[in-house]
Amino acid sequence: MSASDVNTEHPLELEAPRFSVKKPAVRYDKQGEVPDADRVQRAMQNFVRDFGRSAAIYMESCVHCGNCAEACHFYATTGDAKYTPIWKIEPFKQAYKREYGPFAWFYRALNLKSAVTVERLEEWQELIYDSCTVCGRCSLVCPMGIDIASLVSLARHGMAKAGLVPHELWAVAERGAKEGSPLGATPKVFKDRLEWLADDYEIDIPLDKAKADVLCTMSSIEIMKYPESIVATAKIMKHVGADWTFRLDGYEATNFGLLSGNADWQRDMSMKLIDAAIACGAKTLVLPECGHAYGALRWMGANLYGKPLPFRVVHIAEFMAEHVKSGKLKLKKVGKSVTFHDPCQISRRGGAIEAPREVLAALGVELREMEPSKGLNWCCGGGGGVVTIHRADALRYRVFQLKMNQIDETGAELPVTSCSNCRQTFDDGQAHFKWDKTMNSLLEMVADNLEGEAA
Amino acid sequence: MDLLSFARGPGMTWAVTIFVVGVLWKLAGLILLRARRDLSEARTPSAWTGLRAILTRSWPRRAFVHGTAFSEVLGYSFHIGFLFTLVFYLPHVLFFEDVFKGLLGVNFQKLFGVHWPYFSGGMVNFFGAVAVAALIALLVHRIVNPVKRLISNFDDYFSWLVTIAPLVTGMLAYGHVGAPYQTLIALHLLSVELLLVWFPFGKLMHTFTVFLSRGTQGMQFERKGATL
Amino acid sequence: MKGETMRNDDRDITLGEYLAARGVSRRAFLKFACSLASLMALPPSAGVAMAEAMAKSKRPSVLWFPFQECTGCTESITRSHEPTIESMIFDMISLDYQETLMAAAGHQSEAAREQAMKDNYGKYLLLIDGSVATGLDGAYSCIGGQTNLSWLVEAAKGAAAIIAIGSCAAYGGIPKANPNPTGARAVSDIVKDKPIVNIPGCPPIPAVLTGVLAHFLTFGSLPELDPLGRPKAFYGETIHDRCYRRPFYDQGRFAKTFDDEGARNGWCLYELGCKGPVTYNACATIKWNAGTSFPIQSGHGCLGCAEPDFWDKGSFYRPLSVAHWGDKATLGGAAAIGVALGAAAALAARRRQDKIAKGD
Amino acid sequence: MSDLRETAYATAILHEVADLLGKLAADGSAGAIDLRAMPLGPADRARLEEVLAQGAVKVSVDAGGPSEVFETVYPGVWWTRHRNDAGETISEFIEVTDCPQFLKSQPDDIRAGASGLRRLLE
Repeated sequence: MSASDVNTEHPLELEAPRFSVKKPAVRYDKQGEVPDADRVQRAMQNFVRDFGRSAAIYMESCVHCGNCAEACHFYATTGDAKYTPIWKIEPFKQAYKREYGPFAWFYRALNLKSAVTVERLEEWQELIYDSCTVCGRCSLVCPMGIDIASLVSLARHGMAKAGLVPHELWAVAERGAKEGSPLGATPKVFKDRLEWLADDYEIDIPLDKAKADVLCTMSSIEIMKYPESIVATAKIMKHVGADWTFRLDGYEATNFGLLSGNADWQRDMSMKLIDAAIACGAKTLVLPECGHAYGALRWMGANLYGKPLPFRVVHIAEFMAEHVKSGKLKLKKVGKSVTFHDPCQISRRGGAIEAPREVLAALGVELREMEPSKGLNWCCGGGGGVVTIHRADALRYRVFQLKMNQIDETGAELPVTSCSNCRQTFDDGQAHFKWDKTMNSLLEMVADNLEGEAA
Repeated sequence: MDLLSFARGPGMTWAVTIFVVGVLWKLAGLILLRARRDLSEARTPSAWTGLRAILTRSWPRRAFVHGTAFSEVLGYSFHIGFLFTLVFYLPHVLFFEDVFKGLLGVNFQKLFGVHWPYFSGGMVNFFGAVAVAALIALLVHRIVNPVKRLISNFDDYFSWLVTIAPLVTGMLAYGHVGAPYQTLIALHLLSVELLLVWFPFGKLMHTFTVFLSRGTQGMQFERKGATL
Repeated sequence: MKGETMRNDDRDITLGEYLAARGVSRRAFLKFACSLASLMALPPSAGVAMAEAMAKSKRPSVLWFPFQECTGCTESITRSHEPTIESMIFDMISLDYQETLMAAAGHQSEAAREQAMKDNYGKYLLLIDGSVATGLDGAYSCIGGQTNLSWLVEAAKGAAAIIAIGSCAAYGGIPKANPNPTGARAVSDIVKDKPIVNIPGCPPIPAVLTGVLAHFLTFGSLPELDPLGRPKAFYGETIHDRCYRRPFYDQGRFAKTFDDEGARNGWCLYELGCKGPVTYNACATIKWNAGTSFPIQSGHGCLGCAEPDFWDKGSFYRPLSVAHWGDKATLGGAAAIGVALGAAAALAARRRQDKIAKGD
Repeated sequence: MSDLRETAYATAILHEVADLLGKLAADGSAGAIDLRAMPLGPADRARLEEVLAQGAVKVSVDAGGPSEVFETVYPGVWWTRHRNDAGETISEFIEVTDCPQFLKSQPDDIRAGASGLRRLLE
């Protein structure tokens, strides 16, 4: 594997329980050799570049009430004021006022907001990346209606262009951009896997069909760590009788361009999927169990493409729910109690809140909701790329305890989710705390309980 | 020209002018920024229903009540106290009616058939006291609470000052305490003018932008069917 | 008038002896003193002590100069409907010069003035009504070929104290109103080195002058003054604070027009432009015409005549709180400028974004 | 103006009179209220006159204009009204005392009277 590493200074550890970088833990990470002044300028300019009316309105509206801290799992578990969501973009608020707002020249002329320094940005790297999963819970508590999470994403644009991204995140993002998959799931690896899985599970997995109604995609984590998900997808597609395919020119739904803040890489990754779907004339593109992939393509895809997409984009849970409704997806009853962990980007910020619950209802489980649940559910703590950042582990484990308590309190036998990134975070947390619960994939649970097939 | 004449005359004219220029400058400067149309396929047929957030975000969701109750109660106390003091005190009403007539060319009373309602001086004083007490408590909270202390800047403290100043000077003038009445009323007017002049440049602009930001989030989230 | 009061020997006897010789009983004087104490907001018991002290004092020489004035102040004091008090005022002092009242005229009167100033140098009280014209070196207002200004400067040198009667003498008054063609000034603008008591009002309440004189006689000093040089006993509180309609203000009951139900009920006149809240004077308690009434009691708001520049403070009928916020055109212009600046800022921001996008 | 409403002043004054009368009864100390120092409206005045109606004693004095002094229905509470020659009120007090100072003969007047009488007899 290491032979294919793009970044030789920080080689990826692909065999570890979590994909990460072998040489982690430099306090402030920097990429490239760039003078500090240039770094700052790049950060500010690229932060501002993608600004628009709504971001500016958000920037202007904060009254510093501090309520957002209460919604943030990083603050809730540590009580450390620096994790107050709006504080995480403080240098960029300053930059906005100075560089972009309606009174920008006024601020510059009187030097009312001092220019941001590279030291300040380095200091904020932890706040913008390590301690924000972009889960968007803070956006809902804000009495001014500021979508703080969207501002963090914009801040990441600036940080990425300035080369101020945590190593691991940078490394996987760079790898994704250069190889087509952040975690080494290159087309060749993917093809090998499909062949191997088709043999092992004696199932037909169509690849590179010229025409198909449905184009399925996968996340790197699934391909590399949870290949059963690929099998599950194939089983379900077959069960509902879909005309479907995988394509080597567009299978990787993971978008570390988005997570790291590199807007160019984000676009490249998304365009591969869009082009592939168009190439095979797909009517529906099915996104895998992956949170940020949903946000990246379902809600940002068309905007990167520049016009409405000529196909539908649905999450696999939505796809399953549709077929439960149409009667094509017939499931066996599972007589267990289940609690559903809402992946932030799919439920809270994605709007696909009821689909997984409809599928669970079809499985006949007893659904015990967490408190709070659905759009207000607590994040697992691994989203937004945080799970890849080694130095953030201690913090992430603290946050994860919140999640464990929440699930334990439901008394449900099985935790279920529909995001492989959440699942990976849970697996890692389970191992760390020697917790007695294992996160399950909704997709795999459905595939295991298809009517008329042996489990 | 004495202090009161300045405060009632050119002082007020300039303050109102700066206020109007500043507020519109900022609002136009925000609204005319680039706004890309969202091309993704909407989940909700009409995102306009998201504008309900302008109203619904006025109180916290149940999940957030516990952590925010203190700020919410004080915030409401201040806002209600301030609003009632501002809008339902007869001397203020007379000013607003004059502005109304000056801008629309018609008497408020003639147009609506009723006089702009107002409270007795004692009631207004009570609301003013509520607002002042809430502001003081909020300031203490801002200084004592680590989160608020960290995220606060000059704007927060200065805006606090220019907000409490008219309340305090107004109540001193009402009670005729501490200085000749003309001085008190002049200070009251000057403090109002300071408030008006500072208004567009600081967080006080949230008076207007709260509708824009809540509405923006409301519509953006609503079209996705996201939790609002 | 009182040729005999100008005899110097009268000044050598006490006021008590002088009054007794004129057939005024001590009981009558006590009544006068109690009434004065009441006016000066002293406790009722002070009247007895005042009567005692005043009876023992000597009558001071007083010179009364009229400058740019309308004689309204003189009218107010001499036509006061309190003949007893009025006569008392003139009994208490030796009025050695008052053009309107004195029998002498022309050179005689000027000689009397010069004589009095010489005889009582350093001790006489100087009363001024009217403002001092300073334009063209004071040539706008002259008496006997001499400017008021020169009279004032000259007479002030030998005065023990100066009493400026009426808003004109106290603040410049109506002659000083915009555009002030004569360069009118207050007495206190010209004289800086003598104690000056201002008794503003257009006209002032006559009893205030009596009160100040009585204080001077009783205590040998001027009464306590506020920062504008007004006796605190009379100008310590606003018309509003002492107004019998004040409770209606607190209750929010207002007359909206001069003939509505509120006006008939005697409710507060704030909405009709009453300047009571910013006017310090004793009208609401002493009242006018021997305590009959005062403007508010008669149904009209206070004009604020006892305050500086009352003539230039806008309409008498504009409510006090209605500050001058501007007008439609000004605000329209301001709005247009605001939008234009905002648009320019937004355009600049868009250009900036385009440049950054191209640069990358 | 006849229908002017009563304010709180009349009641306040009556309470003060009651307090002063209590003190007079207790230790003989006198007190007074200056009615012209109060911003009384016509309705307030009517209320005062109604409660503090004339009692047993009524005195007319002619000294520098007429004055009327009467004891109210509450012994020890005197109402003194001084007028000028034209009959207009120049001051007005409610005095709480056994006898108002003004009614007593003044020492100076007594001396002047004594010498005047003596001169007449000589």
